[in-house]
Amino acid sequence: MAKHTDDQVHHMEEHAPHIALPGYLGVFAVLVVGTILTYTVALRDLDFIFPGANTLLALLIAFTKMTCVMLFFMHVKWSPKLIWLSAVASFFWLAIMFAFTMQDYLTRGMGVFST
Amino acid sequence: MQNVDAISTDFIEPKKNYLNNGTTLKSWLLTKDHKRIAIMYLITVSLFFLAGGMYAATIRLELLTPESDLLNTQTYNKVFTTHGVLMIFFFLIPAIPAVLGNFLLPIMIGAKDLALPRINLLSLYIYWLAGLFAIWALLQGGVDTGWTFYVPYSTTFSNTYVMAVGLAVFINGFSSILTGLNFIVTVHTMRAPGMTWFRLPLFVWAHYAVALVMILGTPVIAITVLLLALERFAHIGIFDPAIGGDPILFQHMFWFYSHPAVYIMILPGMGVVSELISNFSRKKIFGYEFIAFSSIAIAVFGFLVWGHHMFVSGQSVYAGMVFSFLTMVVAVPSAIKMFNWTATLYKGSVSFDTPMLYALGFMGLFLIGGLTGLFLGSMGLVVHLTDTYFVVAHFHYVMVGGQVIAYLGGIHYWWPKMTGRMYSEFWGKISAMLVFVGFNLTFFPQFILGYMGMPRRYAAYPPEFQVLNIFSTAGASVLGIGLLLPVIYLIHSLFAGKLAGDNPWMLPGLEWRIPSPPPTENFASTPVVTWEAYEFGEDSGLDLDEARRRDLVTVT
Amino acid sequence: MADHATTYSDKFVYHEPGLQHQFEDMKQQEESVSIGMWMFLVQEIMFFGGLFTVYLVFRSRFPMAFATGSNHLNVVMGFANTLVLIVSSLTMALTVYYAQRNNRNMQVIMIILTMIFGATFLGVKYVEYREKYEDGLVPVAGWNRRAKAESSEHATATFPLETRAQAQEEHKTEGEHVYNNPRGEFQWNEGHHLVDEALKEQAAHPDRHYLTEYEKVGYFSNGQVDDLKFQEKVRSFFWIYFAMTGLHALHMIVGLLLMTWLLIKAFQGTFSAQYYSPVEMSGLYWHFVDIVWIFLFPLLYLLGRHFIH
Amino acid sequence: MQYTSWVPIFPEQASTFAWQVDLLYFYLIAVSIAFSIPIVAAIIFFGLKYKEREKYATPDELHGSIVLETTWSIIPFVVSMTIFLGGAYVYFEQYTPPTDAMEIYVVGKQWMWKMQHGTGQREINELHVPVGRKIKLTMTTEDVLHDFFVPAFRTKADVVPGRYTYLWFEATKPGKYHLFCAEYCGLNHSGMGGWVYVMEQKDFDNWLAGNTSGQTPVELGKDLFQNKLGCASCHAGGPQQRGAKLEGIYGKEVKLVGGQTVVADDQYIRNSILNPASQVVEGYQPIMPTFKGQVTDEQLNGLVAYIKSLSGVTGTTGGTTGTSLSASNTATNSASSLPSNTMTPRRADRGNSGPGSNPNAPAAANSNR
Repeated sequence: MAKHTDDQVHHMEEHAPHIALPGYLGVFAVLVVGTILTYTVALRDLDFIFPGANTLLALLIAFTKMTCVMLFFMHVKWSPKLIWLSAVASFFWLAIMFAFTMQDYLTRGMGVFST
Repeated sequence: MQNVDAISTDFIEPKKNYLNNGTTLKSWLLTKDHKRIAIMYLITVSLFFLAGGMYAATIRLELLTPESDLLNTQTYNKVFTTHGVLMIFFFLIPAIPAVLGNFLLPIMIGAKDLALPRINLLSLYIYWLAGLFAIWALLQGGVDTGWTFYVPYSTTFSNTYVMAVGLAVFINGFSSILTGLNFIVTVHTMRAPGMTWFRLPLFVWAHYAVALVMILGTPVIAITVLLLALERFAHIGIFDPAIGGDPILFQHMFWFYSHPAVYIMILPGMGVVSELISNFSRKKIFGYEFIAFSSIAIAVFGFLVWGHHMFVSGQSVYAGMVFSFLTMVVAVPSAIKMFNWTATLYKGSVSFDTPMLYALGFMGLFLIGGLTGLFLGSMGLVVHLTDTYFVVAHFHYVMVGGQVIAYLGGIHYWWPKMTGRMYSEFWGKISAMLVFVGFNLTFFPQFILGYMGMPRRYAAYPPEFQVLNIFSTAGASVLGIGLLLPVIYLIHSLFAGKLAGDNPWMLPGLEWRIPSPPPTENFASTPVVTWEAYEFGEDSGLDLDEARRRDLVTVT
Repeated sequence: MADHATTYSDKFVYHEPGLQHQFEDMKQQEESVSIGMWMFLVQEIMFFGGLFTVYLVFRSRFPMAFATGSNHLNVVMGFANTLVLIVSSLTMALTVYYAQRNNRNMQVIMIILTMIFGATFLGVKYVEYREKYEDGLVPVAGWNRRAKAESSEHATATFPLETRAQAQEEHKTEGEHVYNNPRGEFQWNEGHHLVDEALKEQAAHPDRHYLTEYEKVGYFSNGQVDDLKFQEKVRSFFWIYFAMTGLHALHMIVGLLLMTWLLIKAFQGTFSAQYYSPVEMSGLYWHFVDIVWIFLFPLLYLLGRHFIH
Repeated sequence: MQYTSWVPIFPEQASTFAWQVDLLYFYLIAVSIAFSIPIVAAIIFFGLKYKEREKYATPDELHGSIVLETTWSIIPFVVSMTIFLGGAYVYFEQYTPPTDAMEIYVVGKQWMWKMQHGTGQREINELHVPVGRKIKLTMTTEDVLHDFFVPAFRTKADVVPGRYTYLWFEATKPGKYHLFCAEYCGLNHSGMGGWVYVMEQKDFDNWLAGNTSGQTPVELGKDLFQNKLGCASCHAGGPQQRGAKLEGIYGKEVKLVGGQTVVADDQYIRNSILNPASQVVEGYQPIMPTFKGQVTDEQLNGLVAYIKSLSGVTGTTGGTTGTSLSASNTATNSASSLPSNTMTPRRADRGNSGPGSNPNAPAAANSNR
């Protein structure tokens, strides 16, 4: 059973708590603030900065929140490279799908096949 | 060829292997053994291949004459659609990964099983469920949209069972997702000590690449088919132009998966061929790293070229340029593979056993398939060639000439390992030749037909195209015989075949170092790998002299 | 276990809780499971990705119709739901935290909390869908309420434009039931102020572009804004809304089932510092669903809201 | 199309950019051969030279060589780039319609092509164009995707519902060329073809003037019925019959959808051709397009004569209403412009029509919804 105990030890330090309670609460606070922010910002017209500023800002906030959740709640911060890779890769492929689909729609007017 | 009758019966004491370890139906249906799951896949996939083949035969017969006389147009449309759906979704995509990959991947990396055996079994059941849906749809009266389900025909105008088949495709998607997921996890976590990434057989590399495509691509077809069903069911107005939708959007989303799907079908084939070429010329494969990385490169770039299916569809000309350019780029990794395989033969010790014949056939046919791919990547030419028989010929050269031939080669190569029996080498060679000749007879004329301008999916065609169609049909009959032969002699070998022994060809791969058929947990104790991949020399740990002695005994 | 890891013989019989036959040790198993889970999440992302592509394409074509539709969504409920989901994410994270601490009771409590919040989310979603049903905004014919005109106070609001006037005076004259929206079809009666605004702006500064090419074709028939054509586009928005939130809600339900199973397991005290990967995996799933909503909320509820303020 | 060899291997060249496409084709064939020959030769040569001499021989290893790998990555890349550039060049040629082109409207419909010339003439499944003139087709479709494909011109383009797509060509030699629908469009996809007639300018002018060579009315009508107007595609029976059978109908009483009956006399036939929706025979959908303005009076008479001949009745028809009709022809010709007669009708009936309720659907099997 000696094996068992030192095995326990090995697991304990293997999965030492990533961030303690206050850490979790901090992340939570960030998320709530982000939500409130995105709501309030959405109500005023930011087009005077440049057209579509609202959209950009909303997406920026959303990305920040997502990053928080992934890094801390999903423990990516403490995960092996492969997890990072898969997280990044999935968004990269999403980007491919968006970009290569839109490159058609955005340039279609220029081609002879115009709507 | 003497290497077949390696061991005579009386030396063998009955061993416990995955086949005789539990014989009840339950022990098969609830098994978590990757080998049994692979065998069940093998059976189902073969049945679907047979069915799809029948439809193909019907098509060729109908096209013997210009008029639509054997089938009326309605039936013909259903027949070619069914041929496409069955072959692509239920044979080509699962065939090599789910059968050979399932069986061999864990053994090749020295693992007891796939990392997630339950998931593996689940994927089999999902595949069966999807298959049932497809068959049900067929019995109901089939579907006539073409396997591409182009809107708005499929959403608004077809009165056949689009939803049922769509559902089948949707479900089937998850089967291949789970398989891919399983492979990735297994390759990452289950490698035996000493089995470093660059000691992996190229078969494993290929499957790793395929798994990536499966995971990243398949969900998109799932959601697309879902939207298609919604559109048909309640007119979302996303695909149907009559209510503000956009049919081109469907084509984008469809091909985002369906072009990479082509690589799902061909990459495992390339993996198998790499194995065969290297092993049957008993020589380390030329440029191992390049072949390995070209697989990954194909998997990645494969996602960037889907637009070349849409050059005349009304897509923006500029998007077309980008897609065409990237298509040309994808050609390069395939070329690299071709050259490396050829170079591997150089100064080898090449033996022409049946699997090797298939491998060489693959190289020939894939060469043509790949080069005609360039024709279809070059925009100016594609305007004339898309939706003609040129395209049909091209993708049959890649799919049948590539994937199916490689699959047959793989089956022949690992058959002794799977069953412990050796098939008749003579008939093996015959069928290999028949397939090669018959295939070229069938599909080469279609290139000419295509350039002549015969559109695909035509039940009736202008009479001047008849001669070439007759050639094609004639070839198809030869091809059919060539494909049926293996079914006969392989099944025959199960009962009357000579016992193969653990390593009939004295090859270094891990799968050849365990008994055949393998025991349930593959390895008595986890192996420690100390040799490079494709290591044929003395330091491969193979007792070659013993093998030679053994042969002498049996010959005299 | 350490030397077990070095000498690879499985003569070693000691079996840990939940170690499966194909693995050498717990570490390998957890690694496999977590990679597997992440791969699953990757495919989930691509799955939702298809819908986001559709959203992207259509929004970039008909921003006005989308803004109009999204202004009509109940942003307060959306906002509340976002908070609810974030809290549930926190409690989920804490579940894992306590599992690592061998703290069974807190685990159970946290799981229950998570489930409660998850259920709340679905409840709110139900109320929202209900509203759409009442207002005849479900884009499937026959899936909207065929209310008696006098039965609800916002009935007049949901009369089809053309029939509103005569319908009202009909049920002034004799008391027999007047159904608004008799076939329960999707109908949009809020007009197209945004387009009118845009047209005004356009007239003001002809050099700038307020309508996309698609809009110029898509909203008008011979020069006038065509209510039916505009309604079609708004309908597409509501379709995308229902498709996305519906798929998300489906994932929530699956998540709740997962939680129930987890709750039972946790209650039996299955999980410990040695073996808690099921908790962690379910956690990953739950957080993923949360992340999807973090994007759905601004995209569906907020974008284009500034037009009306 | 006439062919030199009994096995046709190469289509006619009949447009200005056809030779460019063919050039590209031959270039690619050359490239393919240039790649295949060495590889295949090498495979065969190695196969024979290094055939295994003794069992389980272990030939000495040789690992990859960076030099080789780079060369055979670079060379294919460069070659493929030339292919790409050539292709792109031709593509722009094909898909950039000149401004000074003569414009023809094309509407695809399950399963016929409807052409409308700028001067008002309309054709079905046929297109008459002058040689040596740039022609620009403005195309759309009433229902599903189609694809306008003329192999001899080496060009094709999808026809997309709800949009216009464009195609242009300049025919280089007179003749009769295949026209195909190359995008799968359902039941009678393979029947949705026709001919493109390339004529000398003067013949074309005659054709515009509507002269038809000396045929008897019946022959004329037969020709119109079976080829020119494609009536046969619906009225001839067979799997895709969607219109009433006309054999033996003349002089009989026919039951109409409304319930009342009429006698199928000349006037009825003429009327059903010009305003089909007005008197629809029971059991058929009102889907026949009007041919008003597409048939001249004498063609109309020819049709009537032919339909009578189907019932074994002979004798000429009096052009009684001739004048009034020709008047209405000119009226419709000048009035009708493309958008009005393509987009609007479908949109109108769209609100309540489900997938099954489209005209060309056999009323059976709507059950999968």
